[in-house]
Amino acid sequence: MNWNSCERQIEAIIFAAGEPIELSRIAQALDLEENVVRHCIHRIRERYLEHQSPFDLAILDDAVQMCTLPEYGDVIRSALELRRTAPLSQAALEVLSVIAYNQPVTRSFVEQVRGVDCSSIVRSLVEKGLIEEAGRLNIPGRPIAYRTSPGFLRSFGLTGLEQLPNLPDDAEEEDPQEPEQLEGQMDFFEL
Amino acid sequence: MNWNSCERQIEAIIFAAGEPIELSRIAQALDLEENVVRHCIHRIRERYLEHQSPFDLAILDDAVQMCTLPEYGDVIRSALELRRTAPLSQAALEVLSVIAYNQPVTRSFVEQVRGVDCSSIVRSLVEKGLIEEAGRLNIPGRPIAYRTSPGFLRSFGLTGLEQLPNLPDDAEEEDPQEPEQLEGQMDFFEL
Amino acid sequence: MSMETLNFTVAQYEAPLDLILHLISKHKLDILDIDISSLLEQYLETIESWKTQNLEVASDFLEMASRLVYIKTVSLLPRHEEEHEKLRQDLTGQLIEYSICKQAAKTLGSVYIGQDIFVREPAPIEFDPAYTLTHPAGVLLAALADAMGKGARRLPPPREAFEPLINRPIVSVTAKIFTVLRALRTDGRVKVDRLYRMNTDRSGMIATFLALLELIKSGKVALYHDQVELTFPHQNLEEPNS
Repeated sequence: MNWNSCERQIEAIIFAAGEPIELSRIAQALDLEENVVRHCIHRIRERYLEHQSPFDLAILDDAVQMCTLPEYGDVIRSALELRRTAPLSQAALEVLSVIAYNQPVTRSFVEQVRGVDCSSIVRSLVEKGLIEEAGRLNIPGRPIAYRTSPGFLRSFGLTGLEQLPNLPDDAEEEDPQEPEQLEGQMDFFEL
Repeated sequence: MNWNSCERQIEAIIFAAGEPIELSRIAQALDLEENVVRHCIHRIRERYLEHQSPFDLAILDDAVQMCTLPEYGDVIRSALELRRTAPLSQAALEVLSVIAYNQPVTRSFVEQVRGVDCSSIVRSLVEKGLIEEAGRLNIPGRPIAYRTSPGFLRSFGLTGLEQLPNLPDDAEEEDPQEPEQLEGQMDFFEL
Repeated sequence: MSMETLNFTVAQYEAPLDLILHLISKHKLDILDIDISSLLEQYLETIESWKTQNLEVASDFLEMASRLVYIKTVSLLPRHEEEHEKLRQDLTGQLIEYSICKQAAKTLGSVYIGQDIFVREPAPIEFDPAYTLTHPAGVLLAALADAMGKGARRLPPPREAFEPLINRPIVSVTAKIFTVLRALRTDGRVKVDRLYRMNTDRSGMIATFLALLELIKSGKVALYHDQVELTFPHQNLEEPNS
């Protein structure tokens, strides 16, 4: 294996690791001496510098991590922040509304209503500060219950949950064909 | 800002984003035309190729993501002590292709084509990040529609859906014996 | 035979359609003009052989067997050529569609590189992930309606929604028979239209229709005046008032 090919492989490993990775692990995977790995990393850093690459390899103790140079911090932050402010997807809105109108509810309640896995959506709504954990329900498995947060009220211009738009249930009571939905809900709580 | 400096900043943003990032957001953050961003990405990729870099920028529709080249898969796996993931099963590939070629489609459309229940496969494809929810179809029941995700494009080495391999039915369309399939599909959407 | 080989045998076929495609190519049947009798024979033989090997036969495969039996039965009935042809064409269409799906899966599978490409996690940049956009609260209600499938309330609901209820008689046909007879006793003759209009929902209409069929078949009532009016049979002889 020549120097170049070693360097490429080391670069690929450090990139994919994301987190700092021990030089010993890289050495083992490539069947190289740790010193050789260290030397390759040195060469890669020189090349980055020479090519004015925005990347660098940061050596921390016996581990190495790929990162961007500090001067790119601002431009990265502004691009990624823009990315974070994407509007809620239809799926996220649905999960949010099921939680808002039924809180506190478990994730599996939401999944039962929507008929699909909602774990990643629930996670991202928690991250966005739109919902929060509300303890655990006292039913088998003690699942986490979720409720909307103050951030939710802010985003939808409400001062309290009582301001949520009314469900059109008055109109529905006259229609004897519609009780299915409510039954399904009760079944769930009676589980 | 000169070309070089643009390229470095774009590289830094794409690297830090990790996930696919829309070209429009990069353009907005750098106050550039989207076309300029596209051109820079093209130049970066050429440079990677020329320098035999282990990296590539995967174009996924209107987004871009930094990734390693497939030939580094084995060495990365061994350094990160990752098991080789099981290849997609025949069933998963079938579901994926029905979705890829007909998107957005509901689960029941997929089940109609395959003649068997596909709920667990659909769920696992969502978990693997190969498909995602695409809102609801405007047909009775308002079922959830699915589409392929940017991860799908990346995993199959495509830059957009227009690159999907041609299906044999393109050739058969001249055959008057074949309208069943189209009829079946329309029936479904007209339900 | 070891367990592994056994499992392999069944896993060979993703679905009943897959097995049929296999049988069609193995026995050189014409997919555009399927000989249902021989296909059924091959199909049942395969299932039997699985059973003798103590393999679990998934219900999907049994369902397909009964479908094939049904198509064959229809073919034996006199004056059912059209229906038979339709059933056969449906099957052909489905098979062609599925074989295209299989081919697409194979093509896609051959270019799959997902397991060899690595990306990295987003850089852990410290910024407030809190959601900052604002929306009118009304979108929540619309989203809730979608989540609960209520957006479609005026349209027929999806079949799954009613699965728990499907075995519950919604409107009894017997009750409708009484309703029809009562209306006839009161008025002597009744427009069929009016009987339908007495219902507000589909299941009521269907029950009324079934009740009418039942009554007409047993000769208790008769259709009259171009089949738009219903009377008791003896009234057939009388002239209408007009």
